[in-house]
Amino acid sequence: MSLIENKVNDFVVRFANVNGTGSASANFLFTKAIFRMGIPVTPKNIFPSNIQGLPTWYEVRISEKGYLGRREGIDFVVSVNPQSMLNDVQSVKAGGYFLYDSSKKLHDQYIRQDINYIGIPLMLMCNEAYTDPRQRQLFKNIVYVGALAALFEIEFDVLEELLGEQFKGKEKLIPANVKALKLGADYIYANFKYPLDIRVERRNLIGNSIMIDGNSACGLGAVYAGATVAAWYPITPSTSVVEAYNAYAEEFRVNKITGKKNFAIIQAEDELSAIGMVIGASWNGARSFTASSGPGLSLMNELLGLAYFAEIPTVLIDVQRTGPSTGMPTRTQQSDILEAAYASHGDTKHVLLFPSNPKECFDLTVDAFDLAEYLQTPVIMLTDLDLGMNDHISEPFEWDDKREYNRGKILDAAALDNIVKFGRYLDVDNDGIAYRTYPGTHPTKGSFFTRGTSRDEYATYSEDSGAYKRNVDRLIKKWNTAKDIVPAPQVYQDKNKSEYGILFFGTSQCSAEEAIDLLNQKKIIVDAIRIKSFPFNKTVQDFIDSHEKVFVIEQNRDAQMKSLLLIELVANHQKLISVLNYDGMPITAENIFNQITNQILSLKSSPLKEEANGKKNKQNSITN
Amino acid sequence: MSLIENKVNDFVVRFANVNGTGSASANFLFTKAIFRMGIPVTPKNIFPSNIQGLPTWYEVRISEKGYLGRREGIDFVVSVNPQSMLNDVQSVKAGGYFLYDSSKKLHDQYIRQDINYIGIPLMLMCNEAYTDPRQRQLFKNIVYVGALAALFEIEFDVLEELLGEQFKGKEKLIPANVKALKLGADYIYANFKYPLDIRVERRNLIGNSIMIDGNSACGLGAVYAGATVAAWYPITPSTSVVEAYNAYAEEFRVNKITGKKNFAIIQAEDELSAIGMVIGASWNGARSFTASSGPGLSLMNELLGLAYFAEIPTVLIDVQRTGPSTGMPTRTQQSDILEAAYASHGDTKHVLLFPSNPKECFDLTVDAFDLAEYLQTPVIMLTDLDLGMNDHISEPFEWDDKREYNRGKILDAAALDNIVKFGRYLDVDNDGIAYRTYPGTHPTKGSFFTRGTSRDEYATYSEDSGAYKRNVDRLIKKWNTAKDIVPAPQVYQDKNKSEYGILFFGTSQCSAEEAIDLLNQKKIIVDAIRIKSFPFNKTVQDFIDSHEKVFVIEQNRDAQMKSLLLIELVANHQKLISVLNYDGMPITAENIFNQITNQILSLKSSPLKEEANGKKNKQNSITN
Amino acid sequence: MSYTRPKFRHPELIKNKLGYTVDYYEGALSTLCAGCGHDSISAGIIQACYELSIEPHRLAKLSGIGCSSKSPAYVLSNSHGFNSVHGRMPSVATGANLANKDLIYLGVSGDGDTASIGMGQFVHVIRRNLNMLYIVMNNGCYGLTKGQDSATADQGSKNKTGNINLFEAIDLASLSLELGATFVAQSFSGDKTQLVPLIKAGLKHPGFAFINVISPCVTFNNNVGSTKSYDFVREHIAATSTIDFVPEMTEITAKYDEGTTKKVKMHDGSFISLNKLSQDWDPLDRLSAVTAIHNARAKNEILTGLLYVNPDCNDLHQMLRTCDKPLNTLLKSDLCPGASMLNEINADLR
Amino acid sequence: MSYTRPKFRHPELIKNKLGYTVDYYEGALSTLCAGCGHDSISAGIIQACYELSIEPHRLAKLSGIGCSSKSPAYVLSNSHGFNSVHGRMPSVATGANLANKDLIYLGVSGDGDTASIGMGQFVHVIRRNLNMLYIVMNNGCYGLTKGQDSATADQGSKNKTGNINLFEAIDLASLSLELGATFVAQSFSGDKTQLVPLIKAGLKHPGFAFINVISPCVTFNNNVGSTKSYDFVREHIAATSTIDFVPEMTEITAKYDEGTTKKVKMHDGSFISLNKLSQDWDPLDRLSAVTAIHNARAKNEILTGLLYVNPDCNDLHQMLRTCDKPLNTLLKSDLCPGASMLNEINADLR
Ligand SMILES: Cc1ncc(C[n+]2csc(CCOP(=O)(O)OP(=O)(O)O)c2C)c(N)n1
Ligand SMILES: Cc1ncc(C[n+]2csc(CCOP(=O)(O)OP(=O)(O)O)c2C)c(N)n1
Ligand code: SF4
Ligand code: SF4
Ligand SMILES: [Mg+2]
Ligand SMILES: [Mg+2]
Repeated sequence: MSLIENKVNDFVVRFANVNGTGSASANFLFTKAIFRMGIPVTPKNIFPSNIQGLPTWYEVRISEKGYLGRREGIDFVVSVNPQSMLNDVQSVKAGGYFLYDSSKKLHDQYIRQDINYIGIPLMLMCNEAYTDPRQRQLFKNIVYVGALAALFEIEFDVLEELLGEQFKGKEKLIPANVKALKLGADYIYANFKYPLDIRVERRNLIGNSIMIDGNSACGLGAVYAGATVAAWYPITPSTSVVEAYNAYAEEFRVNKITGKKNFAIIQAEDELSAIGMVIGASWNGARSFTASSGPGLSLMNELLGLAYFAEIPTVLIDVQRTGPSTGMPTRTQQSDILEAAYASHGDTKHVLLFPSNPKECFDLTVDAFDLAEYLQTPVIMLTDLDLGMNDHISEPFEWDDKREYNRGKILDAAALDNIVKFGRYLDVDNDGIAYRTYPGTHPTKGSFFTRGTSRDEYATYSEDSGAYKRNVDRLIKKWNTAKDIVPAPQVYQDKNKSEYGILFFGTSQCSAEEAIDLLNQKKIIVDAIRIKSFPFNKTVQDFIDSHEKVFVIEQNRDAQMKSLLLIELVANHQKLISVLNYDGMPITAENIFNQITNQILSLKSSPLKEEANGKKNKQNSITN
Repeated sequence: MSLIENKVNDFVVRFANVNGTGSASANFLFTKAIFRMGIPVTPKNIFPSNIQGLPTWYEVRISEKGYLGRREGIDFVVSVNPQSMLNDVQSVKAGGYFLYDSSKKLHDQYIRQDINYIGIPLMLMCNEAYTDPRQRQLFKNIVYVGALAALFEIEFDVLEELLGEQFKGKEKLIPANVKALKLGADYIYANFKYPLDIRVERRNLIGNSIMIDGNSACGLGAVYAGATVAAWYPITPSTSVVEAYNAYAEEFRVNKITGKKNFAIIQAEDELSAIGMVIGASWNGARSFTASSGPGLSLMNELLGLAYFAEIPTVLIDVQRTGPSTGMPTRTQQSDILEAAYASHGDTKHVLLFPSNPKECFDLTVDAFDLAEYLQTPVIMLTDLDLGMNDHISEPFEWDDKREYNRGKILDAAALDNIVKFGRYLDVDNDGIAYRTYPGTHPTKGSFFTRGTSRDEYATYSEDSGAYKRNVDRLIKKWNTAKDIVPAPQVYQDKNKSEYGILFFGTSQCSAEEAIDLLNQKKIIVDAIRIKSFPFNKTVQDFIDSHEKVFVIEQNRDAQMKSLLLIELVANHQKLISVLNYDGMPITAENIFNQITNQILSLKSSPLKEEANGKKNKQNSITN
Repeated sequence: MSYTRPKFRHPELIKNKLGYTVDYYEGALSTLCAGCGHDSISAGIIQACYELSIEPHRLAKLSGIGCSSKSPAYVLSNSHGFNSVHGRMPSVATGANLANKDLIYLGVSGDGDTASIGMGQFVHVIRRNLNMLYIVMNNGCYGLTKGQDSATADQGSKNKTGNINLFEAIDLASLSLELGATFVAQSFSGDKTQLVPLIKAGLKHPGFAFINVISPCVTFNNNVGSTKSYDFVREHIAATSTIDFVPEMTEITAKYDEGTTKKVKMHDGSFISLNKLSQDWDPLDRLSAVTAIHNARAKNEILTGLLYVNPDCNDLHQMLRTCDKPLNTLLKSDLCPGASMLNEINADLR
Repeated sequence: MSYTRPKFRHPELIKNKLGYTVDYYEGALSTLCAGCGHDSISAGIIQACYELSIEPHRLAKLSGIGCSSKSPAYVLSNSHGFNSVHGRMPSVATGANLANKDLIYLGVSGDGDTASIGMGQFVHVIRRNLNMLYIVMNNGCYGLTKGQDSATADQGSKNKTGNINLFEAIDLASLSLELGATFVAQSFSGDKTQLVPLIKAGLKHPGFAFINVISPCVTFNNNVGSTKSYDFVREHIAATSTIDFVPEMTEITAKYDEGTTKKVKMHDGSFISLNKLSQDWDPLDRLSAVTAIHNARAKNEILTGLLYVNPDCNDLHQMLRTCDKPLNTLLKSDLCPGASMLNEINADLR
């Protein structure tokens, strides 16, 4: 009775679990097996702000075409959470499948005529097979993976190989797991038609890609970048950044003989303290960073202003979540952009970086340190929960051993000896960036007083209007210097092909790229640009100038990136049309496609009213 | 040898004093006397971030035409500070006057050929006339006021009257003061030609105006608004807001018999705590407020986001100073606009108010409470050091006894009894504003859980995407409701007269109005609008739409108000041209005039390149 | 020993003075982990409010952020609640209390919420002697962010991930004593017998009442090696005395015999009765309480019970001399000086 | 009594071990009010650094915001300084120290900067036993914002505007003891004889050294009725002992006779010598110090001197086991695992 066709390597499975019941590793096993079979796959964790007992979902999209954004429309639900079962049943597409624990009979309310039911007595099977209650609970998860393997034709060898890797050193745990897999598969073989129409087939589409979450990539990047001081305060979804840094540093930075560490991590008492420590360490010549999320960013405002004005390199990784306030702390959003860009009172502007995938998390983390030290200013990396906490397929990490750390303009003792008078805020090179010294460098030269108050070129306290103005004008010169230094955007075409452009950044990448294909299928051609940094390179202005309409895709309510474009570039509401998603779930290609086609339709339907229409669109984007 | 002509009631006097030597009251005596003579006058304090011993200036502008902004070009310097004397001599206009203490001979370096010197042996005179060292010090200041009275023809009766008022209750101090005045005057009579060409003449130009600083007006406004809980943390230049509130409340709100108080003031341990207390008190049904400046605003970011999302009325008076960071804490600026408008992470927007004078400080403070309670959201009043800490001539305060406090949509016990199910976040009236209840209202109805996390219409915790989106969309609806409720801008003309408009707000008012006259004199006609609030009323859009070019005058580097206009209205860089001043000194009419005429010239000189020019202008505004 | 226990076991049978059974004091269903100490404390709060016949709507519940800070939602659904932001409950409670002195204020916090990010506000709310009961559900870790050590974790204590804490613990009870708290108690989530009367006494205390409750986190910090696990705490607990809270106008029964019992009279006529006091320690003397804690710590013991109380203190409203009516009930007529006064003010400014 | 005085009186004549005279240790001209206690403390810092023969550029000066926090600019102009933001010096100092364990860290703060806005960071820098000397210039008020009471103002103390402080003071010395500070001293800006050796000992202490210095604000809090005025402090001061700091390798002279003298040996071989100890108090025992402060407070006395020291403590670097080289000197070769390792990592992620 399936209504779904041609579903080889192209479907979505959703696991409905209970928080804290150990389903995560079973679900990852499922995903990783598909990855190993050379098939593009994306998992997304949808979990509550809670530790145990509440519903949690794990959504896996398998896509032959390599579409790695979220997709609506669930083909297959694995339901092991009675609490959410009613919703879970509803979430299955017509013609899709619903796998449930048939140890108890399914209540009528869960019965839909338009979907297929696959009942497996998970509980009974496990009770029979295992005696330890914890095992009974845990292996239910492995049993359903076994069942899925049978249904989707996941290669058993691959699953076994993965278990072997997982339990390296604890090999005696392997047989029980394999047994559970087999239990599940055998039940399918015995009771159901298999494989299903939706199933997987080995491919070679992964190349040398890796699978990792963005936060781990940031942590690893910080190790490679030579960061030695990390100060942080736990907050979802950023916590695993410093945890990963810690794990990698423990691996690579501990003297095997003495046990001494080439790094220091402090769990601060709060985010004000964390950023203060970063500023202190950076001032003193160590590469230092912190990671946080929205509430932490808000608390850092004052100290970010200090770092801006006192010109201290400061690296902050903000893993965004759904705001405002505590909002939905376990959901994703791109809504700290405006705050990050202009954090703190007074006239301030900060360098931002927008990674889209784990490889970029790694690369831009390394770049963040170079930029912060070269520009002597805060650099805020804006990633998000989706990127940070979900596993993603990514190009492998790369490192050029010839790459040196760019520590910026620093005068050592020898250099100081060659200078008549050191001026900490003298714009010697006419790029807005002055030379700094580390404390302790020279007995009589190069010492100066760092402060958040105005001063002259020689770091002498001053309330003189002229000195103040020269200083803040130099900061703008530095800002302009930054425009040519920050990572350039990715432009998708050598030459424009359309009057329409789309502009996106961060975790909208996958869905935006898929949407471009969907649009193409409807004969709508669009050019595309992906922004990686702020301030904007000239390329961004060129892209806007060379298109009639630019759709700006972002995952927030208030069109924050568009706001930055409006402020910092020459653009306007008529030209920039927002495509927004802000309900906490990652944006989908279909959503982008629909919004863009609707906009284009409405533009086309009243070509003479374009100007007025532009205004109307803008009003929409403001009022939505 | 005077080069200055026609200077009756039109000149600037600058007093150069030492911080902490008691010059303030003498200088104020001088200003107030001119005010009493019916002549428009503005004083500005230019003081260091220090308590004692550093240079401080007091600049008084006297203007028959009622121009009450700062003016460059000092006609007369009273120099009693050796430390700054070299600068002070330089600051006199050619043809101007330099009054100094001639107890010691003036060193050659202070001699200019193009100015007039008035040496008075202040120290010697006081040493002779008084024995107490403190008196010798203090009366020097009164002696120079006496001398100025003779030179400028300030009415002696007025000075004596003012002394009488000042020493009400301590009348025996009066004769010594009068004596000092006379000493100064007599010395002039005996040794110099008097009066000078620059002098005052009684007028009747003040009407029933009052003279007061903006912070006191805010404090008084809070008393009239019925605020009962003030929580604050000291910071220049906001400190005197709560001090004034305290003084007025002690006067009007203390039970004469019991000594008990109808108000509570807490000096909090920091700004996070201060705003937290305001939120707690407002949640519990008291009108409550805090006052702070930039660094405090930065620290309040997280809690402002809570207030926005949890929908708690929150009144914050931000008396802006020169940023970023500690910046120049005793200088003025309008540079917290962007931060205030979008304070906190996530999608947030806050209501802002921009008073221009003490009367508006009073009125808008009262309005702030009505707005905050009606809209259930933070309202941030953005005043600045210039307005807050300087005395200004202002329309008198007004209060309509029929005015009721608008406490917003609140359900009391009776109302709750009539409701089937109370939904704290139900948009009953379709204006985005839901009904709230105070704690303790009803035994079984109306209680709810306030939180910064997402929830449904019945205040039940929810991580449902739909519930989240409905909620934040309602907040935007509320935002749109606010647009019609917030104070409307002042539009200066019934009908447009020009293709040019100028737009300004806050303490740029006086200089902007004067600049309009200067432009008129050059036959440049401009229309004008003064913004009083954010979100912008429709009027602002209309003003922009109906002009070719709009000059946006602001006192910050980054064109922050223009940024808000670009984001929230339909406008663009070609149309909005920034006129900026950000060196910490109040903007002058001449500065505005020059910037505007230069811009107009450059527009006119290349009419064909207007578009390109617009771009260039915009680049300027970005890079300046 | 406590007279609360029987009631607690069959709460639904008996109505309190207001005619409510204990379930009337319940809140939403807890979403905490099964076995979490915090839930036991919530049960203690419910029980105490029931026994004191508090009208739920006359009590306001406030908290910060954390598993512990969620728990106000799980008690007293007829009370207004405010789950604010991390570490800032004290300031929000202070504002609330200033607005309406007539409600009862219950603040719930965690050790992360109080001893780390909230330390400044904690110190200052104590200093202001705000009339509230402040309960820390102290599990030595950050439950909600998955088990990192908190500042109350003991030096050398091991958490679930095997991490050994390097730093000395902040002892919240002795810290609050040092800061002049006027009511300081310590207890254990597993000891409802002791906890319920402490909560009752704390709610009745006319100033700042602090109860530090050791509350094991079963998920992240209940392992061997943790000094905040159920087992460790049970082994190392040392009760100062058994405590009863006797409401106002309750007849004094024979069992409070003098000598082994200390009675602390509260301002409303109720009293706290403490049995089996240790020799060298007087709960009315701050220094003796400080010394007792220090000595217990040296012996690796966790001292529980009512450690210190000053029943005759002035709360913030008394210090500020605010009027008798709650500030939030004052009307324009009480507050606004009116037009003619404004004209006088204008006149003075000319 | 102190051997420092003669040197202090004619500092310009004598060169220290490095060959510098005392003026080499001076900073910019002070802009504080004439007579401000803070300037005397600055003079004490200059003197102590001079006497210890510290190389100025090997010392980093850090502060928050306030009159007190300005004063690092007025000492040691060859040292790097960092005037950060209000209340956050401890975190900035922590970061700085982590980056380079080889410098000496001097933090200067005010009572507002520390006991109000900075309380959280103060508590936690103590807990981490950061190797630094932390001086609070304590005037009981906010000098720079014109004299509001601070949290260290005593209850009932009157400031210049006549305001009577309502709240109990936070006693920073006893608070830091409670929090486990490993070196706690208290002094008076007017007593350079005592202050200079305390600063020297604090600079040499291998962990967190705290000195609370009462430092009258002549402009706003030196009036009759203030308990932080010069007169009041002089009258109520009670010195625990006279103190000398004897640098490493200095020959021990006869005057340190046993019995009335306690010698505390520091890790580098230098020692602190304390004369005339009070009977019931041992500066090596925390509880005894706590009790001594409590008792003095009860007698309305301000106890000065070295109150407590634990010379054998582990500082933050020791607890964290950081490497011997300062972290800021490590090179890419020390830090970067390199390309081939990255390939292995990639392989593990497939
Ligand atoms: C400003 C801010 N920083 C960090 C967090 C993340 N966070 C949520 S709860 C928590 C700690 C909770 O620990 P505790 O107060 O001990 O409560 P528990 O969960 O252990 O009961 C943290 C760090 C946050 N919500 N806000
Ligand atoms: C965030 C912030 N809030 C407030 C201020 C204003 N402020 C400057 S100094 C100061 C208090 C200083 O008091 P204290 O630390 O005791 O130093 P003192 O001037 O008394 O030496 C305050 C509140 C500020 N600079 N930053
Ligand atoms: S994680 Fe720990 S503190 Fe949080 S609910 Fe679970 S057991 Fe309780
Ligand atoms: S105001 Fe007080 S603390 Fe500040 S410099 Fe003057 S005397 Fe010192
Ligand atoms: Mg905890
Ligand atoms: Mg102070």
